[in-house]
Amino acid sequence: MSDEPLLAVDGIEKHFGGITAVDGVEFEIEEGTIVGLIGPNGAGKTTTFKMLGGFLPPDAGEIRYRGTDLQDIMQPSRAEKSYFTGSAALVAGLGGLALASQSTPSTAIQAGAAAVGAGAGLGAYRGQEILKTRHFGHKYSRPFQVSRAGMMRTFQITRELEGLTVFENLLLSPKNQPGENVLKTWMRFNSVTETEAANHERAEEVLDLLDLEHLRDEYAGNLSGGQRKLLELGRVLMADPDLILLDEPVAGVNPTLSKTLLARIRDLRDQGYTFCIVEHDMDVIMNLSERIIVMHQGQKLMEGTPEEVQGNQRVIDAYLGG
Amino acid sequence: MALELQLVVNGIVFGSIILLASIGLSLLYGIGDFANFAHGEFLTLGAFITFAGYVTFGLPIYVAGLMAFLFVGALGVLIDRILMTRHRDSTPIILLILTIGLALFLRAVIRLQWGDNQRTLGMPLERGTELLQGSVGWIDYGIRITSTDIAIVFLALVLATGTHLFLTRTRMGIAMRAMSDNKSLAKVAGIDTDTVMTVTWALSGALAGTGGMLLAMQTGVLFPRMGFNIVLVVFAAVILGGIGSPYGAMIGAYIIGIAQEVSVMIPGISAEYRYAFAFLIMIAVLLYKPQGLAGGRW
Amino acid sequence: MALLEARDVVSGYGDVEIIHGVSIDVASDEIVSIIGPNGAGKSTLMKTLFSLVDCWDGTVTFRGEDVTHDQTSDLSRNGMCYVPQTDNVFPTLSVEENLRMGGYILGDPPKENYERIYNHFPILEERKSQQAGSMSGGQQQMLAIGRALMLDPELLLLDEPSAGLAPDLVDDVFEKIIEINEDDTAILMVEQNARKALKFSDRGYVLEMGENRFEDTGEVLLNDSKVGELYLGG
Amino acid sequence: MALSGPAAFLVSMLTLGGIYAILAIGLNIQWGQTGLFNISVAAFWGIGAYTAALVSKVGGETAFSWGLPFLWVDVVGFPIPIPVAVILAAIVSGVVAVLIGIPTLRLRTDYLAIASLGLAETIRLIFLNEGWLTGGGTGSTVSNPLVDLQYTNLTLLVITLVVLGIVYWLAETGVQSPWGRALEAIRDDEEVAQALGKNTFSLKMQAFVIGSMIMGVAGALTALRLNYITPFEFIPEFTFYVWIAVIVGGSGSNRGAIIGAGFLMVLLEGPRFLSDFLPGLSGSVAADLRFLLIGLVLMLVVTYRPQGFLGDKQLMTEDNT
Repeated sequence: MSDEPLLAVDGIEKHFGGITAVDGVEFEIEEGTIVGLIGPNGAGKTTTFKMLGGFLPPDAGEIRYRGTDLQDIMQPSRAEKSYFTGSAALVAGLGGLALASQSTPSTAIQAGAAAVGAGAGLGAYRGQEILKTRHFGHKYSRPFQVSRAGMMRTFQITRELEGLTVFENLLLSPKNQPGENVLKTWMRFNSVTETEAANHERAEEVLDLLDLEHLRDEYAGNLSGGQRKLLELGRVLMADPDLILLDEPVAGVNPTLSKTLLARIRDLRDQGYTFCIVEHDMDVIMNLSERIIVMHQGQKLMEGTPEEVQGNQRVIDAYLGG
Repeated sequence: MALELQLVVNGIVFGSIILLASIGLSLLYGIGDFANFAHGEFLTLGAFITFAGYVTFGLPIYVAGLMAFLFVGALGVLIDRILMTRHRDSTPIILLILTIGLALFLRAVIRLQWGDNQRTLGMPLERGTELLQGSVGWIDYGIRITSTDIAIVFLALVLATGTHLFLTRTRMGIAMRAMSDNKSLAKVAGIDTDTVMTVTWALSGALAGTGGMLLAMQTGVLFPRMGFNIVLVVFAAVILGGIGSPYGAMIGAYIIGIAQEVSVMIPGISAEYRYAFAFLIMIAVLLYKPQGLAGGRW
Repeated sequence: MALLEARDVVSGYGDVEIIHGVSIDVASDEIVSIIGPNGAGKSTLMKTLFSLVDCWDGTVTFRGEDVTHDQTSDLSRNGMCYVPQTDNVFPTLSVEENLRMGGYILGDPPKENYERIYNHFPILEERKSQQAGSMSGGQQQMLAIGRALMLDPELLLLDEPSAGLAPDLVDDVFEKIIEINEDDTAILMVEQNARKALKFSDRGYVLEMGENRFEDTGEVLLNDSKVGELYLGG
Repeated sequence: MALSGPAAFLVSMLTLGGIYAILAIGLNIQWGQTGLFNISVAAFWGIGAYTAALVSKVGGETAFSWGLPFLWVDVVGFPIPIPVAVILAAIVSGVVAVLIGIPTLRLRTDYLAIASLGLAETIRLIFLNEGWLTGGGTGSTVSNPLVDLQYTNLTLLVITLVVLGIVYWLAETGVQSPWGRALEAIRDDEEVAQALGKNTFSLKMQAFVIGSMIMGVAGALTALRLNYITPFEFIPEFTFYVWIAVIVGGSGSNRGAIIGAGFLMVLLEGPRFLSDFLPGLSGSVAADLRFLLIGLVLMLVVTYRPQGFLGDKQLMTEDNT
């Protein structure tokens, strides 16, 4: 386990119709580093990002987080599987019952039909997985499990939850909130109030850290572009992930704020967080990253330190065309 | 064998009735990007206007049908001008609620005008002509078709062809398809999207009005809920064909029409559940092939 | 006097200001390129010029008239046409129908308009009844340009005409652009492919972070090492 | 012995208003809180009512001839086991909601609307055609222990208000909790909620099931109110009564849902009073005017004040399909 990097990307590909968006990219991200992902428009950065977050299944290759394939991370839990199986069996059983009750109202036949129906339901559930794989082209699309496993992403165009206040946005992200089980809330479990109090405290800290206290109760929909970027980072910090995927963290943020933001990211790196950043502002990416991966036309063009990348003729050509 | 064939023929007749409604609904769905829940009421209105023309004023049935075509088409324009123009940028949810409100409103107006009781069109009864009678070995087969059935299928196909020609030959028709393809590019190209929308409402309404006339001709009875009763089947046809694709809707209408009639053959399912059967097909399509048969193509 | 004059244009989306006062001139016989690194605001500038994005401040004049807040359809009618970067053809319409929609404002466009475009792009005539969505990327790009040419504009705005095209097709597209320019249509284009664009342009503007950075003839910019540095940071 | 005159009318209206308020709170959890466009309210309402009617039957008359125990025995002049019937109505509605939710909750908003309308119609057909279970078109009697009481209507009103109080408390507590926050996140942007590690399908299912159970409870109360239920009490059109209450009150607000239910009662009863003043107006015309008003109000509200009295403007104006 120890020699496995935090994130390993191995020959992933993605095709949309006839267009190849990502074509056999591979790289690794070590724990506690900041890695930049750059490339001219249409290089496939965003598509790669989506695949890392579990939002888009790769057509080929695999992504391993702490040695486990993302597709396995996203597998439904045993409880969920039995819940679906049970429901499918119940529907089929009821169907059998209804059918039988119309022809011969003999109890034995009804019970038999219900049993057959239940069996058919179980079978249908097994079949459903095969159908899913075949029709949707992927096994499981449940990216929330990737996030729970400790890898979180932000969005390029900020997607705040506009109907929630800044504070609520922050409170939303911590993992394992007992209050998200409505039964525990109704029964007034102590853990609900305790966790909520702890989260409140942490949210206040994050507000302080990002200089957003004055906007605490503002609806996120009313924030400026830069403030949204900050809030999005704050939301990720609240969840305390190990690997943070940042999509253009400083686009639209004013220079002073963006300096603080970058300083925060460096501090966090020193505390052991790992970052993978897509960013157009070259000054930012060159100053921040330890390693840079350059993509061009769906492929990895090169990988190296900022100095190596800046001096590389192929990279310059990729950017300037020709 | 005779029964199965007869059911298929009935399915084709029923498919022809929902064909026009499906095309209209699909056009509006594709071009305006919302589901028109008032479409059923357009059908009902078409039927009742046919009734007014044929029974109340004693006009020939086809003149009454033309009235339904024109009147419901004009109603479409009115709705667009009064209600929908201010909602061009509204979310699909607002449009959805709007059309639901519109549906309740229109149905109430129909009830106030024509009452809640069943009305009959009172077209002369006719005995169906036996077609294709004969036997193969020990199987007899034979189908009954009335001249009304033939008129329905013929009229539906004529109007569907007319719509096809409109969509492929005229500047307005092509603009409608262009807008369904890509609204912002249509604006960039200088297409007057506002007018295109109004024309779409008019066409959608006119087709639904005629569909209502066909429905009245086939069943002979009219009641305020008649359109609502089949609007789900129309939705099923549209979704099966692929939303926004009028050609898909044409295929969808016939498949749903036939499937629904043939579903009577399934043991244990009574004929009352025909509409529910269409609904089941729709759910299956939404889950496993949400882009429909046409797959987003025209 | 220039055909198009943009002075201190400020614009953006929502409350995010992206263009912080950019000025640009295009004379009536020129090909002008706007280049610059990702996120410089090139496409936003283009959309602002064509009134697809609100202009917050500054003025845009076209043929001496103030058109800063004109409707896009009025701009098209008066001789300024725009080709978006992506999704720039109607995929389920045939090639000919696409062109017909390009001339929608004219009512039914006369035959010469089609012929002029078929002269520039013979491939479009060969495929005039094919569905646009089933053509290759290069052909779609030509169709998109052809659609905009239906109105015989004086100024054509092109947003990244080479985007997503294979390298050998890029040259084809640029050669067509020169051909169109020789037919008395001024061209203003945004390009990611900076070297190629500058090679084919009379003049170029370099944008960075929503502001003018350099402005010169194509050749001078092509050989300026500062331009390269801009792309990859200092 | 019972109340009469205006007092009886008032009690009856308050009871009906209370039932609509319960329905509106149930819908508000689904739509206002989670963004699920459910137009099968009438279906779950009916399921609740029929469940209550079925379990109320005496031994030999029960649906399956299983001889279910007397659930509503009238011990010492007080109907003790009514809660059992109410809870059973909720459970059956909940189970049906799970089964229906599995295929439909993944659909996009407008598809969900169409699918749920189809569902409501299908369930109405089942009520109408499965005579062995529901009595078909002629309907089903409810053996209501309340009818033997001295103040039948008043007792029912008290029961309704108590249930409304409980439902309101549950909904408000839920909404204020982290659970409600997660639901709101799904309503605003499901993909973001996924990125933040929320199991959105499971949460949507919870909201759908809890909302449907509340509607089932309202159904049980309706069975008590009517004593005799037919499929025509639960036609899909009545779903829009509840929608009016939620939209006018303001999507996303439980207090709004209750206010909206009050407004709905005015809309529903207004035309009836009109017929008192205009002698020419027949009862059926008044009923038609009711639908006319409902349609008109729906259109006017979403045009001029999409957030209703107390609602959340973002919900109606942001595109989150």
